[in-house]
Amino acid sequence: MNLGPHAPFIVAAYGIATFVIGALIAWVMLDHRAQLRALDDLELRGVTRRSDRAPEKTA
Amino acid sequence: MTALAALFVRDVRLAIRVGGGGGIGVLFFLIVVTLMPFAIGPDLALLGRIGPAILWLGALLASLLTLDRLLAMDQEDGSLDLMLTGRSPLELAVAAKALAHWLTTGLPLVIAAPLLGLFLNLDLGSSGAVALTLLAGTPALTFIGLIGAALSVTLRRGGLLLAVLVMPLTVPVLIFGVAASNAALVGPLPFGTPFTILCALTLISIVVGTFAAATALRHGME
Amino acid sequence: MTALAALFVRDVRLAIRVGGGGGIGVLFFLIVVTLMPFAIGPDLALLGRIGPAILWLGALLASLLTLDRLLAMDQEDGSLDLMLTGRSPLELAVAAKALAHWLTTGLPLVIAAPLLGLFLNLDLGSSGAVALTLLAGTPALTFIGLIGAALSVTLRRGGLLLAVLVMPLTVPVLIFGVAASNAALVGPLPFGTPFTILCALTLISIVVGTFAAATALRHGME
Amino acid sequence: MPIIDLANPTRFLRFAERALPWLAGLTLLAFAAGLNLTLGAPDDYQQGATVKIMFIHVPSAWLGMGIWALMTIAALGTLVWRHPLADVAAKAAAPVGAAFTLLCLVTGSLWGRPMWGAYWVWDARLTSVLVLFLMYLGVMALWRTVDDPARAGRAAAILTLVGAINLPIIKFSVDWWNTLHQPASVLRLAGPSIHPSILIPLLAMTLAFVLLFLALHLAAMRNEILRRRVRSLMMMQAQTAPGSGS
Amino acid sequence: MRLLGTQLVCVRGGRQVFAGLDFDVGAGEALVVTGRNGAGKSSLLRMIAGFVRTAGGLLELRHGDPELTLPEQAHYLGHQDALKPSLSVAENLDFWARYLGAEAPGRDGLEAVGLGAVAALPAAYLSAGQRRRLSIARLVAVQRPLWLLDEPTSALDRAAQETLAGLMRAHLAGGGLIVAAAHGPIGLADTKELRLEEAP
Amino acid sequence: MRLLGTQLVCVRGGRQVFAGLDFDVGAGEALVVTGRNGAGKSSLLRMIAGFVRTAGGLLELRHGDPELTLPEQAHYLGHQDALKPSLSVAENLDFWARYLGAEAPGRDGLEAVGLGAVAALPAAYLSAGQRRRLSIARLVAVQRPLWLLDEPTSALDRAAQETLAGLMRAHLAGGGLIVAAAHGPIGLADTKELRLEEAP
Ligand code: HEM
Ligand SMILES: Nc1ncnc2c1ncn2[C@@H]1O[C@H](COP(=O)(O)OP(=O)(O)OP(=O)(O)O)[C@@H](O)[C@H]1O
Ligand SMILES: Nc1ncnc2c1ncn2[C@@H]1O[C@H](COP(=O)(O)OP(=O)(O)OP(=O)(O)O)[C@@H](O)[C@H]1O
Ligand SMILES: [Mg+2]
Ligand SMILES: [Mg+2]
Repeated sequence: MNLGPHAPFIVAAYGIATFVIGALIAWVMLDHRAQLRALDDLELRGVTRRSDRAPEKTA
Repeated sequence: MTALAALFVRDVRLAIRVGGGGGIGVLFFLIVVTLMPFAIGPDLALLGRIGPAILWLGALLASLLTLDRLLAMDQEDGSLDLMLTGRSPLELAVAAKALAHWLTTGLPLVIAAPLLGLFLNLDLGSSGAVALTLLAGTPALTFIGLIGAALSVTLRRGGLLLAVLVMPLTVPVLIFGVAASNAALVGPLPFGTPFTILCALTLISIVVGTFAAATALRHGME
Repeated sequence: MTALAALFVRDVRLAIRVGGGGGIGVLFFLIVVTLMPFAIGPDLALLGRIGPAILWLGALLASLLTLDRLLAMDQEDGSLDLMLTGRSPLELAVAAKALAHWLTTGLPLVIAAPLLGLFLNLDLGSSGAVALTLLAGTPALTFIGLIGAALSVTLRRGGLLLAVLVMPLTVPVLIFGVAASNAALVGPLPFGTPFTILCALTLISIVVGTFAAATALRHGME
Repeated sequence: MPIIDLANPTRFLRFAERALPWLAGLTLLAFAAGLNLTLGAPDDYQQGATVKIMFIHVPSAWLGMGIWALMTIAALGTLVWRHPLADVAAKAAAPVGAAFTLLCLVTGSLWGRPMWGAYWVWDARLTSVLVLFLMYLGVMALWRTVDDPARAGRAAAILTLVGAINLPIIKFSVDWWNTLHQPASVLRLAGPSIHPSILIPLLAMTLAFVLLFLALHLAAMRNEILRRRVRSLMMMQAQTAPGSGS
Repeated sequence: MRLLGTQLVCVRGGRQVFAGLDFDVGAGEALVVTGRNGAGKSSLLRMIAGFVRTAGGLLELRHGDPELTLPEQAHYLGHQDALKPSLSVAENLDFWARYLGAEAPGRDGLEAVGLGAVAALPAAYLSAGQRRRLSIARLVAVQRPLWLLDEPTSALDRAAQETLAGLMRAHLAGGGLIVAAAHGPIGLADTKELRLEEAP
Repeated sequence: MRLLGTQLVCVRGGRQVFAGLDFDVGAGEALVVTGRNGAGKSSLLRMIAGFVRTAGGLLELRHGDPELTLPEQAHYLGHQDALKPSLSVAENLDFWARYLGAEAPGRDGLEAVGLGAVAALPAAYLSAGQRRRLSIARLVAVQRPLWLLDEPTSALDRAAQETLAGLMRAHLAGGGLIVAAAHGPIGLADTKELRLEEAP
């Protein structure tokens, strides 16, 4: 495919877009993993999840 | 109404005793004006052209950076608590404080503008026009900054962060303030159009700023 | 030495938590630069020419207006009292605080300067030169401001008024900072001359500022 | 109190877990279709192949503005209706919005170099988008520096509402400024003159971008809910730990 | 007049401070709130004053002025004195009296707390106890039915503590209400006590 | 070790607060300064700590560390807590410990005053008594022979007052000196008293 004289700009635009979108996806996934790990940590230390302690939230 | 008058008088008094009044603002602008020829070179025509812009930028920065103490100090010493037990609407109380702030930092600048215009090689008419735009526009800066001040109270954060949060909001004021000044100085546009918009912006800012600040304070008390 | 290091770390931490961190400093100057074309109009050549002056003015305002809180806050909450019972010389303690302040308000500007240069249509070499002048000159602003901060602490009433008197001392720094930047950008003067003077001014300011501030604090305690 | 009452969010979490894989799949399909159409699009007679940049530039621009509008609605949800998920939605949307606005800026710059001969011009549209980007950063900084989400949420909501005034300004400042300085190069392609051969790939890419945003936003909201759960558990632990009294 | 709290819940900084709290103060009655440090005494007072939002439960002032909210009928005396160091003692009191609704603030308040002699000094010159006395003068300068006092005796010397007790007795005799947080006696004879227990 | 004051004169804000004051505290002794509000108790403590200049008379610490000045050997606990709201409890204590000369600050201080559980909270979240406890933790974190305590029991609950008394006893037993300003008992058995009388 011929992108003409300005090919570097087009390629850079698509490249950067890919990178930014990739970074967003990576951020979301890594963050998810970190939060799950923190929750597991707390559970190991005996702090129970709110949803497992039903009576409290009726107030 | 006497309650609000008392608040206004107290704040003006505090500003004069503690801050030395508008002195710091005026001095800052003197320095800016002295400095500009060094930055640009002794091109008087150019100096006159960008003079209003520089004055406006300086006014903007000075307002925003001093404003975050306006409410924060009242919070730190417990005055804000007591103000909430007062019988005047919080909106009006907050507006009275903003007015006092403008009187002690914005107004001195307006008064000094004709003098500074002299340094910038402006004739008297043009100087008056620039002063007029500042008179019409600086209240908007104060009231926009008020939003930042209220947020900084509720967040217990101050400094540059709050300036950063509200600065984008001041862009339109700056544009029309400078546009009106330039219209008066060099034309070719009529002075009236941007000046009317500037006044409208100020009115909007006063209303929006007052309500947003009061809302922020109400939601942020502890 | 650990005592001073602890003080330095505490102040940096406070600045980051309260002011939103060094990133906020960069953001602040980014906004200042963004506002400029709104004020002056998008004339790239003109922007490039007065860009350094605007950056310098912004740095001056941000330094001076945030500095007076530097010591005042420590006094209001009693920290300054306790600092006097510490075993490090007050001069060094005060210098550590100033350094922390510069690191959180001055340095971000230096780091952002090349990026801001891009917006102002400067080439990389000139941007680097401007950043260099800021690196050399902003410490002087901080340390001169330190004198004002110390005075405003010791003289509760009208303290800021005296801080205003300190401001004219910053004029030479500004003049040579802007001159060096312009020399690098447009010539015709050599860059070295004003830059050397700027460095000398900074060294003098650091020494004089530190001692003056410590003396003011010692004499003003109550 | 959003942090205390996470009853609804629990249900939301379950929904998110179920919906995310579908949404991701759909997004992938849409991108495949959109990119395929893009490859087939003809070059513009004036701009040549650089017109291909438009297929990411314009959807990013629209999303950048649209996400702030979404945050504005969420802000109303926080302040007026006190919906527990409103500030979660607002907080999760901000980084995504900032990223798309950045993409708009960068691709615009890359397009501007061959078209205008400069990466950056102080044109109204460019500057106002930069201001939007700065406001995104401001809101993110606000969220990041305040540790109590309820407090930060209300403050960010007020800022978002006030900042929404900026959206119409972004739109209309073009007109104010055009009269002063800017050559009309931006507007040359705009309007109904767009040929369907370019319009259809553009719409396809826009659909793909919107789906991508929905997926990212849902995932980020899920993360935020989990983060708050971690925080409130840590708080509870500090409170019930032995020796908290004297 | 009657101040009623039912099943109050207080959450601060995301942490629950107390829950299910009930109390009831009638005209001429004083309620003393006690409990260990961090039990939530100040939080309760700030909640009544309207600074801290209730996270549950109900708070009402019966038979009060229907035109005014609860905070607008209360005096709050907290740890912070709301004094401006650069204003004089008289100016400070004057401002608060006017702002809180006094018609013509006089100097009686200052004399009552023994600060008549220092009226012209800047508030920055006051000692800790003098600052506290100045705050107390506010209670006298403006009439309000409900007094919320957070450790009111702290920093006061014996004489000032007795003055305060006298003021409180007069306020109660006039049908006023007092809610006070304290770690020791506050100088009143018969008071109700509300003990905040360990958080759950 | 011995702290001696001879014919001290104190002038603040141009007004003479006290004059001709003599006192003398030996190792293991506690001096309680009393007097009405504004008598000059805090001024005396601040004078010993080096914040207020003597307008006459002599102040010396005999047999102390000759390399250090008097303020550098003293702990000052005033009305202000010197806490930064945005730093955590542990960070606040850590900083002061390091700055005042501790080699390796531990968390013992926090445990000693019952703040172990809130170590990670920002200091802004503390109640008045908890703030005070945190200030007291400083006294333990760094060893200094002379303690200057300005109304140390204010805002503390019973338990914390006893903790503080215990700390003071231990300090005295180790040969330390205490000068405290107070309006009531501070929980120590035999103390010297210095009564500041009405200013002339
Ligand atoms: C950093 C530089 C740029 C920025 C920030 C920017 C920003 C924007 C924004 C915000 C929109 C959406 C406007 C709307 O929906 O009303 C837009 C649309 C558009 N931009 Fe840009 N732009 C930039 C550079 C460019 C360049 C260099 C070109 C081409 C020469 C270009 C061509 C277009 C076109 C064709 C549209 C679609 C307009 C329409 O059909 O509504 N942009 N841009
Ligand atoms: N910073 C100051 N500047 C000027 N004068 C002051 C200052 N601080 C206190 N004074 C004055 O010095 C006198 C003594 O004050 P000091 O604080 O020592 O009293 P105190 O005995 O501690 O009283 P209290 O029991 O109220 O704490 C008072 O008359 C006060 O007005
Ligand atoms: N501004 C605040 N933000 C978050 N939490 C707070 C805040 N103020 C107090 N708290 C927390 O709320 C709880 C109760 O505090 P409160 O000040 O009501 O206690 P108190 O009973 O008055 O204690 P004291 O006897 O020490 O005055 C404490 O655990 C404290 O950490
Ligand atoms: Mg309390
Ligand atoms: Mg005292």
